[in-house]
Amino acid sequence: MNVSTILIILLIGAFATYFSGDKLASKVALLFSLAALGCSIVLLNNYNAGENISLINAWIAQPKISFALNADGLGLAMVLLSAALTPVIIFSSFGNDYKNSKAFYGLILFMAFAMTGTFLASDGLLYYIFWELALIPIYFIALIWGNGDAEERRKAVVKFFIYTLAGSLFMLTAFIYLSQKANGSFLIEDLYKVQLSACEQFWIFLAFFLAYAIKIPIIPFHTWQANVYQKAPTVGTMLLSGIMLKMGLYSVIRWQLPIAPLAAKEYMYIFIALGIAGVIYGSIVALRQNDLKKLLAYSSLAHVGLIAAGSYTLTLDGLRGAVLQMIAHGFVVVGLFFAAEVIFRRFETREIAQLGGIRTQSPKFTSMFLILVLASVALPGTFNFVGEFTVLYSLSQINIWFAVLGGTTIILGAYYMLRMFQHVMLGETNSKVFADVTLNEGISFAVIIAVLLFFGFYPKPITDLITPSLETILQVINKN
Amino acid sequence: MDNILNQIGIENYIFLSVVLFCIGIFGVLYRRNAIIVFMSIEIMLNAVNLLFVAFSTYHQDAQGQVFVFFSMAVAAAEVAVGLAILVSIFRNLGSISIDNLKNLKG
Amino acid sequence: MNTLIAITGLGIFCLLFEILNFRKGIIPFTILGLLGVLALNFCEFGSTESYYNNMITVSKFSTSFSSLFIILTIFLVALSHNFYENHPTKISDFVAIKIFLLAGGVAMVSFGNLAMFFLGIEILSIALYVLAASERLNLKSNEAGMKYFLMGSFASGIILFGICLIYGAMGSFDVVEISEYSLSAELPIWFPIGMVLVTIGMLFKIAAVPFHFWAPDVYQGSPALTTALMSTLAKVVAIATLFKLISGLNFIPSLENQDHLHTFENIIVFISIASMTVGNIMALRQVNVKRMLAFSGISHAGFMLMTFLTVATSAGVLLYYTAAYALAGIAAFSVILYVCKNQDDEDIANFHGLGKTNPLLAAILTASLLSMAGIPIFSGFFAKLFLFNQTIQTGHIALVIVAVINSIISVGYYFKLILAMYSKEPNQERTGKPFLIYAVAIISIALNVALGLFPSLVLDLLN
Amino acid sequence: MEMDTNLALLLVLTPFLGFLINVFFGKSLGKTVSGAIGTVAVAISFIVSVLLFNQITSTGKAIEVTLFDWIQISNLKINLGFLLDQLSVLWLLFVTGIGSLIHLYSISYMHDDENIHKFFSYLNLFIFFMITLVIGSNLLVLFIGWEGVGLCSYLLIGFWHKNQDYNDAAKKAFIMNRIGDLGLLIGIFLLGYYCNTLDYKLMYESIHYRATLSDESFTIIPLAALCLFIGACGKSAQIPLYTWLPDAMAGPTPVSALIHAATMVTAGIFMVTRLNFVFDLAHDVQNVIAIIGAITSLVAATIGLVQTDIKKVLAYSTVSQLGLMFLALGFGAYEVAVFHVITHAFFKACLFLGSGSVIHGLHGEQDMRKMGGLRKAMPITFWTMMISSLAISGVPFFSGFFSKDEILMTAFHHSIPLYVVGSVASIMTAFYMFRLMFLTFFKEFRGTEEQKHHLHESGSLITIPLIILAILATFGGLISLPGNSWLNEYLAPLFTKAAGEEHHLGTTEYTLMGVAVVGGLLGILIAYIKYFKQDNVPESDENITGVAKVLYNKYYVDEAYNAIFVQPINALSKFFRDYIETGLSALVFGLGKVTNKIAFQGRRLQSGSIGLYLFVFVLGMCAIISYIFLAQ
Repeated sequence: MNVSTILIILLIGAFATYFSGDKLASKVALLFSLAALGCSIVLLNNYNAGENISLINAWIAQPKISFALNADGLGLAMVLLSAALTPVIIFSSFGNDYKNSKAFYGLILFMAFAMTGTFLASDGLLYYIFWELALIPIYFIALIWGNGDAEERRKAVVKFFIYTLAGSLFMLTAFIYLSQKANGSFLIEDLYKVQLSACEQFWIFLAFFLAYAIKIPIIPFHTWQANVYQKAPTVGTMLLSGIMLKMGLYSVIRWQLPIAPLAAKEYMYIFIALGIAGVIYGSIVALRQNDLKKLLAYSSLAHVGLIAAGSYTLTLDGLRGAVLQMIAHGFVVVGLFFAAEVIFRRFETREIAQLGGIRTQSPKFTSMFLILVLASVALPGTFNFVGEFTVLYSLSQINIWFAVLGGTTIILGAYYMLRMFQHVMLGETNSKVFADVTLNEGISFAVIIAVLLFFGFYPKPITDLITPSLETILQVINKN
Repeated sequence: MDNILNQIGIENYIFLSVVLFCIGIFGVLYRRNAIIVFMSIEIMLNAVNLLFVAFSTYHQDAQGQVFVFFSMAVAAAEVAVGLAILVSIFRNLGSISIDNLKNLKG
Repeated sequence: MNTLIAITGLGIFCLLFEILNFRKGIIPFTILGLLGVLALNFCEFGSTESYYNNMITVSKFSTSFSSLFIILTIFLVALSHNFYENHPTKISDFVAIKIFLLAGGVAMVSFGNLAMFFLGIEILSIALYVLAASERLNLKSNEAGMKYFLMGSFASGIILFGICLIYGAMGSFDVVEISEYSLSAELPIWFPIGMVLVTIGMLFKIAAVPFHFWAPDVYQGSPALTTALMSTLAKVVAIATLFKLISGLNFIPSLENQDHLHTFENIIVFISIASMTVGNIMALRQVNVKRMLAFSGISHAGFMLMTFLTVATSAGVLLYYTAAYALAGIAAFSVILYVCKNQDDEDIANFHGLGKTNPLLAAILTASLLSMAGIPIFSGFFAKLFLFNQTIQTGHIALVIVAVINSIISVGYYFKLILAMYSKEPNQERTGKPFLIYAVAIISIALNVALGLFPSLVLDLLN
Repeated sequence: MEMDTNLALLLVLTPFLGFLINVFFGKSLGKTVSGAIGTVAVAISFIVSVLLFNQITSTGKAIEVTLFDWIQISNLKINLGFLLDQLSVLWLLFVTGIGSLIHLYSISYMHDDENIHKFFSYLNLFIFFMITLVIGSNLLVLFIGWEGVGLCSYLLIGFWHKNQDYNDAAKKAFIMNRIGDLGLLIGIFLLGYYCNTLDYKLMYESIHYRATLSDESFTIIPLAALCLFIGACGKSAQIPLYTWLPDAMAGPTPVSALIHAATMVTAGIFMVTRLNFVFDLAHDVQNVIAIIGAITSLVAATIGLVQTDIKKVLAYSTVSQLGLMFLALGFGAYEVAVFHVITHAFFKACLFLGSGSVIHGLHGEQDMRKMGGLRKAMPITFWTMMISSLAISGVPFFSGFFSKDEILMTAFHHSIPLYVVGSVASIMTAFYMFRLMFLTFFKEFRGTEEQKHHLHESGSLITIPLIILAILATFGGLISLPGNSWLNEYLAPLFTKAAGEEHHLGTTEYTLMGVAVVGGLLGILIAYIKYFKQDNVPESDENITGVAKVLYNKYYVDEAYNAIFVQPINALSKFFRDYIETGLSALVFGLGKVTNKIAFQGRRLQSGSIGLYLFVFVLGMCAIISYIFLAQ
């Protein structure tokens, strides 16, 4: 049994869901996503037991493209993230009924398939294919099941698609160029081995950066984000912010840095600065957002900025912190968007101005929402603190001012999050009735919160999982 | 028999046919009456035919002259189709000026 | 050779069927016949022999491309059943013409002598003139036919002149002999000029900038089926022929001897860049789908031209690219045929809400557009990939980057159609599920995806 | 060791357990029960602390407990562990002790609130975090507690969440604390960078090792100290981060007593004391601390002079007392600061609870102008508060006298100006405390008739804690009598330099004491004259004028902060949202628009005229051919 099993399950699941009809679709999708989760956990055990769970088959002879899936700790961690979030996301959507839901859930599973593939692929081209494949489902999910004015949505989504595609096509060019250097092979090992001149590395690095900066997004390439998050159905937003962003960040660590280490070292400061600029900029913009989802979008812009900065430090702490924070952020952001959805289900609006006074109506929901808010402002004891602390620490080792500026996130973050919380939840009882959270909703929240708190106090398992592979990557980076 | 090209150099033939060819091209460019455009195209083809013959004599090789027959036949076929189209246009439009064919554009 | 004969025979049979008043059978019979021919052609694969002292030479190149042509023709014939439902008297003629057109195409890729090459072109072109103008009473169709005819025959004139100059330079029409002479050190200037003239003529046929102006008008004006044929079969034939011409006559080496290779390459680079850019940008603002696809075809011509920078090695890539492109095109056009059956034009508005009324067709059209846009896993992506790979090997990175930017632009208009299908409300109810159209659409897109999953199948044919 | 671990866990987890129980079952358990549970939970930890205290005092060596690795960072390993030594146990004693008293008090005080179970769960959570903060064995565990108590104060200030002003106050408190926390975090980074550890003991060793080397990287230490101090400012409400504390009075009075007077606000002092070995190496920073402390105490006192809200007065007095403590810290007299922390905890808690009792008696009236003559109505409250006021004013032989006196003495030995400032502050303290007493308890009642009608002494659950605290406030000073101080010896192992050797009692000391006493009495006298003899009552807000107005409006600091920080950031945010964001996306869309424009123009070229087409055709042909010829 090797990692391809997960992919197969998800792919079959996607089709099974589509053919199971609108009635069953959601259940079937949930079933398969859980199966994938179980499978990935089993694989994790096998991996820890030292079994070889990766797979490599020749696919195309000339140029040498192989169907190579390699699961090291890092890859597995990300796979687990997406495998764990997918069921939560699907389950969280049980509250709303989507028209033509068979296609909807099918697409979700297909997207999960593509994203998992991206995390596993260890052949440049295979990776690129998965990378692009992930884009198509979310495009349709946002386009067809999205909300808000149709014309606006169309514009936003098309912009998103073309923009991201533009970025990744340059990455493709870079890959082709690299494969020339690696005499025709796209295998990651061969690409790691390639010796490039500083100039070449610079351009390759830039091409990759374009793709990732748009996907992550790092400012000033983030303009697609807020609109798409707002327009997409919440499930789509969760997929985007919870997992898809992480594709970009993961790729930075897996592909960009090791392939162009010289450039990475040369221009480290610039890219760290960009990331931190994102932190501050995102936080400040978030202060004055009236739409709940938009606010969360900008907060996520801030967080990923910090993660990116962490990974560009090229230190073990930086990378480790980045990965931890990726996972933590994945969970917390899904939780927050779900909270927004829960409110939307009851009040039919996300305008912060029209909300408020929910606490008196549903203390349960308030507490859960509050915990998520606190997690996202990285209160110690939550998983996010572990990640954020590690990243900030690594930044402080590069230059204390990075830590200071990046650290403003704990002030500004608290500012906009609490401000949002106050105006959404607190205050005089709202005139509209807020039905208490249903069991399903409660479960989704509970799972997310449990994860956040558990790893907040005991992140060791994940750290132990990812550290070795990060160390190997660092060796590649520092080889010359 | 002695080669006619000994009196008049091959170059002259080439120039002649090139000139003819260009006349044909200019005809196509400047005339608006479809029939005349056809004829200009015919001039072009015939210029080429002339050159074929010249070359075939020059190379002492019959292939060129054979080719001329091909091209003539093809030209005939072409013109036949062309005229057919022209007729139907005339039926629909009542004119054969190619200036009227500007409905498809943009 | 047998292929060619068989095809011609098939055409004649079609005509006979009309006389024998056996219309019903024509389409099935032709399809079966073509399948037979396909089989025959496969048998010839690998054998390299020449007939009628080198009038026709069968090679891997010719057979593989002819198979592609035959497959495309099968699809087109299948589509024509539904297309000519309303005026059955035409079926036999038009099917027959298509078959002859195919014959012309096969002749073009397997010529061993410039005469054959010229005949092939003319057979193809004349057939196309007829098809373009085939809707007698429709002025658009007439205009399309006329435009195509005038410019086409003009181009033929150029080609003929080119051939003539080549003959003058080499004193022979035989490809083998010419290719031998062309390697000799001293060449009269006429040879390159002749070659260039022929090339220009062919560039016209594949609608490369600046010889592309006819394409949008003709595509738009001619009947949809003919447009399908032009944008798939005709284009593929033309590009393949040009490739064979340039590689077959050792044009590149001869230029190298005279060290004018860079001149030629610059021209190719320029034309291919111009074609992509003009094609894509012009396509952005089109509302008529056929016209849009015409421009996209122009841009694809630009992509295909990139193979001419590495003539020696890129035959396989060209085959793959053309196959991917043509299959996607067939799929797309079969949907267009279905949607615009009884519409007076092919405006994008006709596609509104197709995703709701006919999800399958919508999905197929989407897939084919994605393939043209070069999104994985469709073969269009791999086609572009291999193309870029080839081109980067020769160090034309700038060209590749331009190509990349163009693919980004192209997404713009491909997605306009997808948006129309999925995010607009249906403005008409679409009844009936014509079997053949569905079949063609499904099979062609399936082949397209299959090519994507197993590119080696086609790619290695010619390596 | 096993035993210790269990004890420590018991100590930490009982409040947490109480929290969980109250969160999940509180509502069903009913008000009294949930209150009882909360109280018992804390009481248990108090008992445990007493046990631990005995153990420490007997063995004299610290108890270390390590649970498990928490965060791994390459060069420093951070585990979740506890360090129970003299300092932390001392803190535990009064945190849990006062904590349990206040829990007891709250049962009756909050009885009418329907969310009382929430209240107790929050209080328990606070105690849990406070304990974590105190007994953490490394800076990061301290940080957990540090932020945790901040969270609890946020929750409790905004306990009456329907009132957005209270929520604003809560938010303000949290964010201001966060500013400090960033400083603390940076300090942690710097120390981690310097010592490669965050564990107190290891840090101590490595710093002393590195200090001997005295390499240039030593300059990090002062920087780190400064950052840590910023953290302390946030938590302990020092200038410039003090403005949240007065607003924090929005919370229920027991909260003000427990969190915003007795325990949480002393976390800063705890942290500085804990890291004394860092601060000892950074003398400039110590001076800064001293100066900030002095100024804070003075400023706060001046503001306190004119406040009319009874809790606000106490709040500012708290700030000013904290200032005095930092004054002591600045001089490296940690044990003195600790001493004052403890005594202050006693009498300030008592005062707050007393004021709470008053407010309770007046059904939520907090304005002293509407009080008066409560002496007869609520005698216990009066006497306890009187004792505490005497204590805080430094009247001899009450606890406050000793502690404050020691601070001033230390100040005198180090810098006269700061000594003066401190003394002035304490004189003012005496004044406004007795102003409070006179306005509240003497003369006749100034409130409404029906309030007067309901005047009554609070129930025993309220008065008992008051009495206990009053007793403590009286005799608390005994733990560190000048000359032979039990406290100093107890704490001695923590500090590098031997504690308290400066002031063996001499003439100067006695004169200083005298001065302090006179000062205190002077303050009381002025208050007596102004508010008893001439019985003026502060005017209503609108006709306050001149200096008084400035003081009454707290020097307009809040307004200033608002104008300098909050408004600009919001403006910036608006600017970013409205211009930068739209601009950027316009840029991206612009690319598309431009291409579309080109396309639109391009369509003109496709004019449909065959002539043009052929012309371009020929043109292209000629171009190519001529290019070839040129290339020849």
